[in-house]
Amino acid sequence: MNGGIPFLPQSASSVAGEFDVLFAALLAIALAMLGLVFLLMFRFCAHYRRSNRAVDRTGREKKSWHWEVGWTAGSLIVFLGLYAWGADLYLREHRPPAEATDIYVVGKQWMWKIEHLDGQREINALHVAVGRPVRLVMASQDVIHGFFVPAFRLKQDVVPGRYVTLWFDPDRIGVYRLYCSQFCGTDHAAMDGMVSVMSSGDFQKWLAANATGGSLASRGAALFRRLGCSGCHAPASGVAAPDLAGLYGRRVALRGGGAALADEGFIRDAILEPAKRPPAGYPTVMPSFAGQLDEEQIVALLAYIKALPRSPQ
Amino acid sequence: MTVTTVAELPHERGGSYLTDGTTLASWLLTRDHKRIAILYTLTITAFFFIGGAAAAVIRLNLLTPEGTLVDAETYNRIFTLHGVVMVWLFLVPSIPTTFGNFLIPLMLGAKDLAFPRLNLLSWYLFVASGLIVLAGLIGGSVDTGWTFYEPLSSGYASGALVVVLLGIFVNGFSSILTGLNFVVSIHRLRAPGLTWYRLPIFCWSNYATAVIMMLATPVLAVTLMLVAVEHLWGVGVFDPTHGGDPLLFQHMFWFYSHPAVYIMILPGMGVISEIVPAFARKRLFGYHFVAWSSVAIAVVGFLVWGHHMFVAGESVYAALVFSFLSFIVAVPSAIKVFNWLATLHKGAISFEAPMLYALGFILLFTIGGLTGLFVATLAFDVHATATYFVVAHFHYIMVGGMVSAYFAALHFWWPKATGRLYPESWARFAAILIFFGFNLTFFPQFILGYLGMPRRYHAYPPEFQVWNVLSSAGASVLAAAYLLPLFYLGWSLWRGARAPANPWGATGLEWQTPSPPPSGNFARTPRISRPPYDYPEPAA
Amino acid sequence: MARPPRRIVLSWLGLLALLAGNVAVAYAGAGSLAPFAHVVIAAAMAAVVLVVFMELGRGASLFWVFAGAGFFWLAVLFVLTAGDYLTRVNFAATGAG
Amino acid sequence: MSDRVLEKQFADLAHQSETAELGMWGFIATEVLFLGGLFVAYSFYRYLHPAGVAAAASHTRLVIGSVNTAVLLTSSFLMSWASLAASNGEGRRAARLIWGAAGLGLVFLALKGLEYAEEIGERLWPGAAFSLDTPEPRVGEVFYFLYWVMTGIHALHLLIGVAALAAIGWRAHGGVYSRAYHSPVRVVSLYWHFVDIVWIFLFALIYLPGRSA
Repeated sequence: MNGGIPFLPQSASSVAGEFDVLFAALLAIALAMLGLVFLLMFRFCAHYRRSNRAVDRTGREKKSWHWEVGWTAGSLIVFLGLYAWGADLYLREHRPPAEATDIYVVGKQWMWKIEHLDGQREINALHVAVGRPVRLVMASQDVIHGFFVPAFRLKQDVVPGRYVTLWFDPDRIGVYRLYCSQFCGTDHAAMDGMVSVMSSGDFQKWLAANATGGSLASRGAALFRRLGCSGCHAPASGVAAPDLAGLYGRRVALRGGGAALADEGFIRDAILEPAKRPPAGYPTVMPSFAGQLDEEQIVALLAYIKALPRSPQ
Repeated sequence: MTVTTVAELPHERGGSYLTDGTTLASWLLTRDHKRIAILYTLTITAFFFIGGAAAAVIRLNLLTPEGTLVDAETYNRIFTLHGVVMVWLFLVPSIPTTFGNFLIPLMLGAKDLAFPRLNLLSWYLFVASGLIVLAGLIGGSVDTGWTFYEPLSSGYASGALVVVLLGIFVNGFSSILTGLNFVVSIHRLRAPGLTWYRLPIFCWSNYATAVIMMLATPVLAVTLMLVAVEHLWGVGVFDPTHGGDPLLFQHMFWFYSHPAVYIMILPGMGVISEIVPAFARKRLFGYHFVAWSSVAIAVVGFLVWGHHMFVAGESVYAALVFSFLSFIVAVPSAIKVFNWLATLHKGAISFEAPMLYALGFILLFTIGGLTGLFVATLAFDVHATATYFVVAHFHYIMVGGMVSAYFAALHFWWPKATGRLYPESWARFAAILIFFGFNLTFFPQFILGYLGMPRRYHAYPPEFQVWNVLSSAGASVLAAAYLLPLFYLGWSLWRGARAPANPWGATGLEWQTPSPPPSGNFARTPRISRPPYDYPEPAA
Repeated sequence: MARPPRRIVLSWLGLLALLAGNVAVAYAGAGSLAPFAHVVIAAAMAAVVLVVFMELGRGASLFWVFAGAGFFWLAVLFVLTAGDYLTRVNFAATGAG
Repeated sequence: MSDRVLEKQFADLAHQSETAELGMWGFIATEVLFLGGLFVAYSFYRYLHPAGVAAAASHTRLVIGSVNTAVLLTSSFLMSWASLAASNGEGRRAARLIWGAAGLGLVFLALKGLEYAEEIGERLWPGAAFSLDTPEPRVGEVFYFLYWVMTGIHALHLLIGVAALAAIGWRAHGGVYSRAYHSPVRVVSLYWHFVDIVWIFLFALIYLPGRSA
């Protein structure tokens, strides 16, 4: 963000470097093909202009088959190579490393709300430590938003009604722009912010300075009691309700047959729409909490349930 | 199909479709495809300048990072107006309803399209849709963008949304009826001897376009209807608070709106395939490949819509499939470009305005197509989608490509349709000005997008200003260049020299009728025994 | 033509029988197969109407192409959209990651 | 007669008739995608919420729905017969059969209206007053959203069809059609049968789910 004319975006994530190589390859291929088209067009137009009567126009290509097959096959091979390259990087962009730290993001008109596991909260700002992979778990309170950090070369639409994730490994200290990339109403252009990639030490200082006295899971625990969830789901309640300890990441047998992975989306559905995928062995007595919780509350509950230790068996 | 025809001067009284009836009613109740084409031309020209005015406001506003000309809400309304008007009231109907209507019966050797009443009805529906859409957009502050993404549109837009959606719904009917008319006419009204492989490419490409119009438009109509009802009832199938999926809207919307891109570009490719052989005095290279590549684009073009959703939350596996298919659909476009170039080889090329536009089309379309490869590449699209990179990419196709082709067609067939010659040097000047103005406007947007500037931003960070100012400067050149033809073509209607039947020495049935053609097109049904583009071979 | 041709009478009776069959399937407790059975029976009924009542069986081959195009493109919309829905698994959990 | 109906762009009446019929097939192809779009929306919503949709669907009126399906099938049968009669030059018989088909269309609409009235009385109209006693009432509301939109659009198609049949029947009665010229009857009957096909699928998807539970 200096004063000069910018040509290239900053690079601050592990994929940005690979991305730039891919871009360079695309650019080289495009320029080569464009150059070919330009060159042939100007050459033919100049040489075979009607006023140039001296040129020999006989012996025109009649059979076009070998030409057609040639440029069709040539284009196809180049295209498929690009496809494979882009797909490979895309797949890796969708497989977060196991050690990634979760950070929750809630988009709403027109701000980004960030919730760290340790309880720190930010608006339109995200602080992360360099070299520590982060996995964002994102939800939207209203319409579709788009979480976009050009310096990371990453973008993900945040769709209401479900969780989406985005992971990155920030590899350069600095402050980078964050945008909303999906048009979301009047102040769409103002829904931007800053991502600060800090050194490990600075980040620890930042965490300490912004501590709120309780973790996200502890806020979820309070909500869990206030909403009366614990009345049935507590191990000692005596009501036939599933024990939530160690639920996250487990496969759950469903009543209609089959099983489902208890990921963020599953837990969300279980809270808001318990009749959709009821677990086997329990009656559907749980009420729906749809319309009673906002996304930040659901995120807190989710963090609480995910943090429940696996019950010793 | 001989090249040289007797240059008949058509100004005997009552001799042409223009002079057969001069009352207003004779125009408004006409069933003559040529008159309907003229009605369409006047209408879409008006819509083009309305959409262009909105673009001017956008570019003026983006001169400064703070976006001081209009406030955010107005800006959003303006770009919604720009998108809706340009897509449905100009680009989709542009070449098919004007040159398609005018030329297809002439090229088929027919007296009219199969359903002339339907053709007129389709124009009335188009005008009605335009008025409804404009009433909703200008009077009703709809600011959803032309894509009407859910749940923003049904849940958060003003009541006029329903008016705009109704307008687009009616517009869809118009488009469907035009498509139906073309498809049936090309199947059933070809003159004796006019086999499929003797059809001009313009007919092939309009046939492919018409198929898309018939089969994609209904899905858009029903999708927008679901949005409208959802808006009215406050609940619906795309509503996430009721278990609905906003991505379902995107699937159904892009099932139309991606093929719609081919509705916009295929007729342009048809125009270029007529003009390049005519000015190179040479048979079109690889006729069969150019013909079938139109059909291939139309069919494969239906299979790629998911590439608009790589970051939208669609399945990773679906993204892999859609990316693959998107690369496949680029192949037939590449085939066309190479065949046009090969047509130039050993031709006898002259550079009148239609040819300048056509050459400009090839270059701009190539840039648009190549950047299409960028955004078809999954990982690249993650960064570039919803930024100005995509804006630049599709403007290269639609403005650089389609609008250039429209102007090429306008100049090429102007003498045929009006019976007048336009002033050549003015036209060449405008063609060159459009080419440079266009590049100055839209090339900086590639850089902006790569830097990360999102689209639909009313204000932007200051580091992007340089490129935005360049783009706006280009837009002012482009605006002036687009206004020029209005004057010199208008002038030619009064003062232009009378046009002979075949001013370019082109092949094609339409050039064998007088300029302008008589109401019934042909006194006797022609018989065709030669392939198209039958330009003489040079003597050894 | 005081009496209708046999083939349209038989088709009509067949359609009513298929209708009864479809209602019977609804009560048969076919579980998760029931929706598919309903659609298959409905498609059979539609085929009878198309081929016999709409005389597609006797019409020009171009009519087949036109009628088929509509259903083919609808299938495209259906299949590719289904390709998204059916594979919306938790992708991160599928790989070695 | 044939001179008056032959348009200038056609070589002869057979050319014109077959072109008109082809046009209707093309129109039907577009209709397949228009109404098919609704089926796509329905299907994927149901895929996401199978139990909720089935529970809501079991509140539709199966008896009226089944009777109405039979009514439309019978009407299609009459129309098919009418089309054959018209092509045989039997204008009066064709007229009676066409009116019979149109009459059954009106019967369908009357029954459908009865059904609608009952459903509005049961507060199955989506919106603030909607009420449905199932485990997933929000899903039920979307089901009824689709129910009203899909059956409403079908009813509108049917109404247009009845009007077209009435007009064609009138002209058949007046002896306009002959062995050589009867394509309007063919064209309208194609449309009528198509509306029947749409209902066959609507019935299977909207009325039948959730019955065995």
